[in-house]
Amino acid sequence: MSTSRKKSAAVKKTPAPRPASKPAAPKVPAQAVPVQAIGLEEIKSLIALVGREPFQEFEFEAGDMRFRIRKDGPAPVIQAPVAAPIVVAAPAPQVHPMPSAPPAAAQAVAAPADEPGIHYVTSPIVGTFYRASNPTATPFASPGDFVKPGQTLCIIEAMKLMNEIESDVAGEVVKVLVENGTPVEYGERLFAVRIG
Amino acid sequence: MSTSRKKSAAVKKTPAPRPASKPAAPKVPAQAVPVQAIGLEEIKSLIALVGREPFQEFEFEAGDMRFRIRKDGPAPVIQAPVAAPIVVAAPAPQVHPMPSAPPAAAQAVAAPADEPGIHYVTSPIVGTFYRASNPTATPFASPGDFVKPGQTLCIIEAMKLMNEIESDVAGEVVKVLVENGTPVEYGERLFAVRIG
Amino acid sequence: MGAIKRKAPAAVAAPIDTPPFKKVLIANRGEIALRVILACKEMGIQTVAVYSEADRNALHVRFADEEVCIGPAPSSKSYLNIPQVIAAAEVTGAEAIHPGYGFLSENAHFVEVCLACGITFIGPSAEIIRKMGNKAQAKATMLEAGVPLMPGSDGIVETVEEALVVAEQIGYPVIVKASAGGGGRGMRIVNNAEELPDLYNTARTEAKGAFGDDSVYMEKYLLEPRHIEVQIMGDLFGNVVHLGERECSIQRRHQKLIEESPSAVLTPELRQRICDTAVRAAKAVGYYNAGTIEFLLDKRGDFFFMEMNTRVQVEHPVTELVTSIDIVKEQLRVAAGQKLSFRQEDVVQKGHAIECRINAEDPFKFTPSPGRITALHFPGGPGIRVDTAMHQDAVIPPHYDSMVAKLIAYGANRTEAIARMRRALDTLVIEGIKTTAPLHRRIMDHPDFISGAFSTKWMETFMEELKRNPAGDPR
Amino acid sequence: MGAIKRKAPAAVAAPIDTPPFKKVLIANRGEIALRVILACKEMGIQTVAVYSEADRNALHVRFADEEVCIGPAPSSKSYLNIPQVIAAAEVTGAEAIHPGYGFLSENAHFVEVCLACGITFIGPSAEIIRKMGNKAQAKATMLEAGVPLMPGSDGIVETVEEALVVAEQIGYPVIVKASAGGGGRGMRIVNNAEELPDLYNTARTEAKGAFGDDSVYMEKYLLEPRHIEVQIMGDLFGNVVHLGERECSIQRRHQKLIEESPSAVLTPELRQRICDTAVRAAKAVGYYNAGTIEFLLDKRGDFFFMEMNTRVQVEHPVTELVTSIDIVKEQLRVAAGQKLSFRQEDVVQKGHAIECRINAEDPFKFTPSPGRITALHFPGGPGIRVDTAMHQDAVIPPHYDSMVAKLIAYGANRTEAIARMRRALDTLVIEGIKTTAPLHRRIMDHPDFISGAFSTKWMETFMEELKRNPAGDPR
Repeated sequence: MSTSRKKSAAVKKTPAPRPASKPAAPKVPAQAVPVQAIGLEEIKSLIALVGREPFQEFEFEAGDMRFRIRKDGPAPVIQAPVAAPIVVAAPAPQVHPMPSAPPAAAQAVAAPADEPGIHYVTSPIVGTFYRASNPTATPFASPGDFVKPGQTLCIIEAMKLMNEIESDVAGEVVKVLVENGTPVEYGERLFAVRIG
Repeated sequence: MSTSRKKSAAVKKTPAPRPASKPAAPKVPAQAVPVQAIGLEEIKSLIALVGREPFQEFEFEAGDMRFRIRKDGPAPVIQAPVAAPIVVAAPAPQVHPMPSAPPAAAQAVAAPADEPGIHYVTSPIVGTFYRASNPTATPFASPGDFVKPGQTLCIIEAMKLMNEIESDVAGEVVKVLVENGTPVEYGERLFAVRIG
Repeated sequence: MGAIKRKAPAAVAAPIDTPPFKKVLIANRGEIALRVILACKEMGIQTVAVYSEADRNALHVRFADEEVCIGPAPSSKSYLNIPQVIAAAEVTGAEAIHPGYGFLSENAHFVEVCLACGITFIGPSAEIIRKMGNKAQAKATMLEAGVPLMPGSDGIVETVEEALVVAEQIGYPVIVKASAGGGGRGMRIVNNAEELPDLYNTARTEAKGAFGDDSVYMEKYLLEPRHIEVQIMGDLFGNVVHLGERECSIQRRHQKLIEESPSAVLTPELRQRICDTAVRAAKAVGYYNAGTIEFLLDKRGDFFFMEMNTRVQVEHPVTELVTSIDIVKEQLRVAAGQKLSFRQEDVVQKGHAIECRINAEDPFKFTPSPGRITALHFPGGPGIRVDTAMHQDAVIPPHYDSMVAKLIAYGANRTEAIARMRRALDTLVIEGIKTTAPLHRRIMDHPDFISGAFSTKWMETFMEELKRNPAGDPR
Repeated sequence: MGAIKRKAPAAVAAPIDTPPFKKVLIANRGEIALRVILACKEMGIQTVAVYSEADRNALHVRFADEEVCIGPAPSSKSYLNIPQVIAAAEVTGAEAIHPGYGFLSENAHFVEVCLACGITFIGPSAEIIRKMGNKAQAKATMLEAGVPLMPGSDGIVETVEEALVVAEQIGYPVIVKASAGGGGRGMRIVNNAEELPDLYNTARTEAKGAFGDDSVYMEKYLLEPRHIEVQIMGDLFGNVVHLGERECSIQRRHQKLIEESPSAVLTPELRQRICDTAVRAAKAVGYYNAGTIEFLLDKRGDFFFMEMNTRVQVEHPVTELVTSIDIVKEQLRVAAGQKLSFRQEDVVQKGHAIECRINAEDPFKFTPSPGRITALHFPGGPGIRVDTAMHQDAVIPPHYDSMVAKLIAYGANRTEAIARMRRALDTLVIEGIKTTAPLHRRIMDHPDFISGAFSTKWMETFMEELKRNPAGDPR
């Protein structure tokens, strides 16, 4: 069997943002924008900006002006700045209902918004999550601990093998996101680490 | 048979506008919209800009002006920014694309926009449209004729019966919309009459 | 609004057999209109859809070769408007009209108008429709043909002695009912001659007290009656065959909810007797085209004629699945004057089929739920047939009946058909409106349904059960 | 990202029969994953879907009871990643894994890992998979079992005399081919011994001129070969039965496009011989679970073993429709150690079924067309089965194969099945991507297809015909 390995799986970077199953419409609050200042040039620069950003939808409203951008469909296989489908919704609930989108996925989208400066260590494999090397040992990492890249954060057991999962950043562990002894899937967030 | 009648069917009012089955036809009302800051040139430049960006939809509203761009169809297999058709709609209702809407309906949307002051006399029944009482007679109504309510405009033959269709308004016949001797369906527009 | 569309044919028309008609108009809407269009397409027949303004975007309009708007949304002004339907056939040159079910399908006058206008009506003659549509006349005809009718007294029963004679004639158990009655008062079920005198008298006394009128009549009392109907197919040459029975006992206020074929309770002998009787009944009126004879079946195996439907039935697919016979195509063939394409001995019931009618209604309160379908997924895979005209973003208009789809499950046996219906219901997604799918799902899990132990009265007790256990917890 | 979901069961679980497993993991995606889930649901088995990040919103994920993300989009990192799949089974407590087709379904190593981890692999043993996966070993085994192999020379044929001997052994017509050859040069078809010497020499001369090497070998030349395969089902008790044949000759570059059952050209005797041979072949390797033996059939009725597929086949539905046997459910039963639920004499082919594979490709150029499905309507009504995992707004990822749906039409006979497939294709709506549906529609109209006069080489000539007449004008 080719399954013998010890921490062969490198801790992956945070996977691409989960594609929204229902186009979520991040609304830019109007009050944050100095209304009078918006003219054609400003609009153009916004459009260019939105094009570069990995948004699904962009909506803007100020006074009696309002605009909306929607990116959609099979992501431009080539040089698209973002691989994920992109949608931009209008004042109206322009939600194209995703007919058979799994409700589970829809819920998952509701994951906490990423705080700036927080990095999530995710699981590179499917298996059972353990915080320590054995039931009586001290956890590898707990909130408040400072960790370095390459430092073991936890163990994930799969096919009777214990895989040590290492941190890919330096920083302070803010939260352990999975209960000890529970199953995790690929890409699941394990630890929140404040970089620094 | 209960089918004997002579012009029993009253001429109905114009039926509700046919719902757009496919995202509305390209209507660029730009020139009709005089807006303070944004004029035709500005809109053109916006269109060009949006065309280059990987957007599916773009909507813009300011004051009583509003426009919307939608790119659709088989996604550009290559990275051509604008391989897809561009549709620009007016204050059109944001109709959800009716998935399996009959293509026929889509064509029908292309019907001329209702001009103010023009009334359409529609067919209250299914049958064959005749402009005159017999092949050699003068048509009941021709463009340029002034008609009164109750005046016979045409005959529709159904089940071997000749049904006289009367005008429901007073005004000038602007156009005859159906060829002599062709079938008409319920609600089909027969005559355009300028009220007055 | 557009003119009458003559669409380009979808592809090179190359019918394998000669089509029975060149062009057929379908005077209906919804799934049955689409069902007929599909049959026509398979036969290389051109189709004309008629539609009301409410159905402009309907699938039956999309998939027909031509389409004619015949009026506004109310049925009386469109689908029931005979001159408009006929005119639509005239202007499109349709040779025949298929009426589907409901609307004009059992309207003898419409059949006469078709005849007068030289249009073939796809169904039996006006005379047959009239005869079978009139309850008294239908019963008289059936009596003459030796078809068992529900036995009863000939009006009021005056004395105990007369009651004993009548009961002997119709067979026990009998029910004594107050002529002026209702609500169970003045009503007695009598199981044998011994207990008749006392119960007869009690009924009269009770009737007197309740209604001030002690006159009573008598009828055979059916023990847990089941609705069993037989599919009939006849041609213009006097051939009549049956396509086996359907069990339609799961109904609420005489509205069928679930139908299946074969019935879980008929013995081969009883099946033979019922089906033979149905053929005899149909032959007695010179029946042709598709029709259905409905019987009530007693627990003891006695069955009685209820009525005949002179059209294709909503539940015809269950018969199609177990016999592999396409009933609608056969309707088109015989209407064109062809002989039946099969003989009685060719009809073999194989496997088991169940149909659930999915209505746009609250599944437990049955209040209508029209609206827009925002998400839709119909089940597929082995043994599942879906008859529907729905599509995503379709709007269910409030003007017509509430059926949105028929889910039909076929299996090698009843157990497999039930299992498939369950998973079909579990993988059906209809969002935006409420449907009766959850009700069907619960029935499919019910021990009574699984064992086949139900009668036409079963839904009443089941609805009571639902009230006690609305969450659907395991029993 | 969410944790592994344990959804509430859709409804009160009340399986009618005892399920063969409590929980099964499906190591696949798309329509076949959904197909297996449906079978499990019918049997009351809990299901675990695994999925790559590209398939988060896929229907097989939605309809499974549990779901585990096992990796990023590339198959090598998800659906082909054995440790991830096994770990997913472990953490969810799945007792068995159904591999579908493709991916890990014929990976003997994977079967061994399952075994080592105490997980039942739903399919044959690693040993059988190895044996049949190795061409040389498979042929040797078949030869021993008396299964006809494609005859040919044992390497290079040195002289005319040797050529005459070889040709006599393998039977005319034979083909002489340049060892270094290609493109038809140095290739001669020989019909009898008389013309052999000249043609043999010409071939050598031509080979010399073209490739600088005049060595040639010989093979039996098949006249218009047809791809005929036999569905096999076996259990752990040594029972092996066949479920009749499938005709899969409509293929392009060895990719099947259309499959049907029964074949339009087999006589009952030939069918019997081929099916018996297939059973003998399967028994020779102690085969169990579902498998398919593929043959090439000559115009003269000679047939030759090509290969065995040791898994469920894409085209299994056509067999299910004509036999009313659910192959996937039977796979689950025999994997759990149950005996086959039917004997050979219970298997009866009834009616005719045709499958069209609808791919997300340009219908005439076959370039892939991934993308978002903006409008979708699958055909329903009588005789139509749709196996798909598509839904409106689904995005077809570019990482996997391009099949979006299997349309399967069933009819009382081949004529009806073709007519139904036509109207199914005419009422199929898939917008947003290109599909091969228009190609299938044209094939359904082609006189060759209608008459059954085609071989594995037919698509080549048809593609030429298409180039000449791209618009699909009536011939």
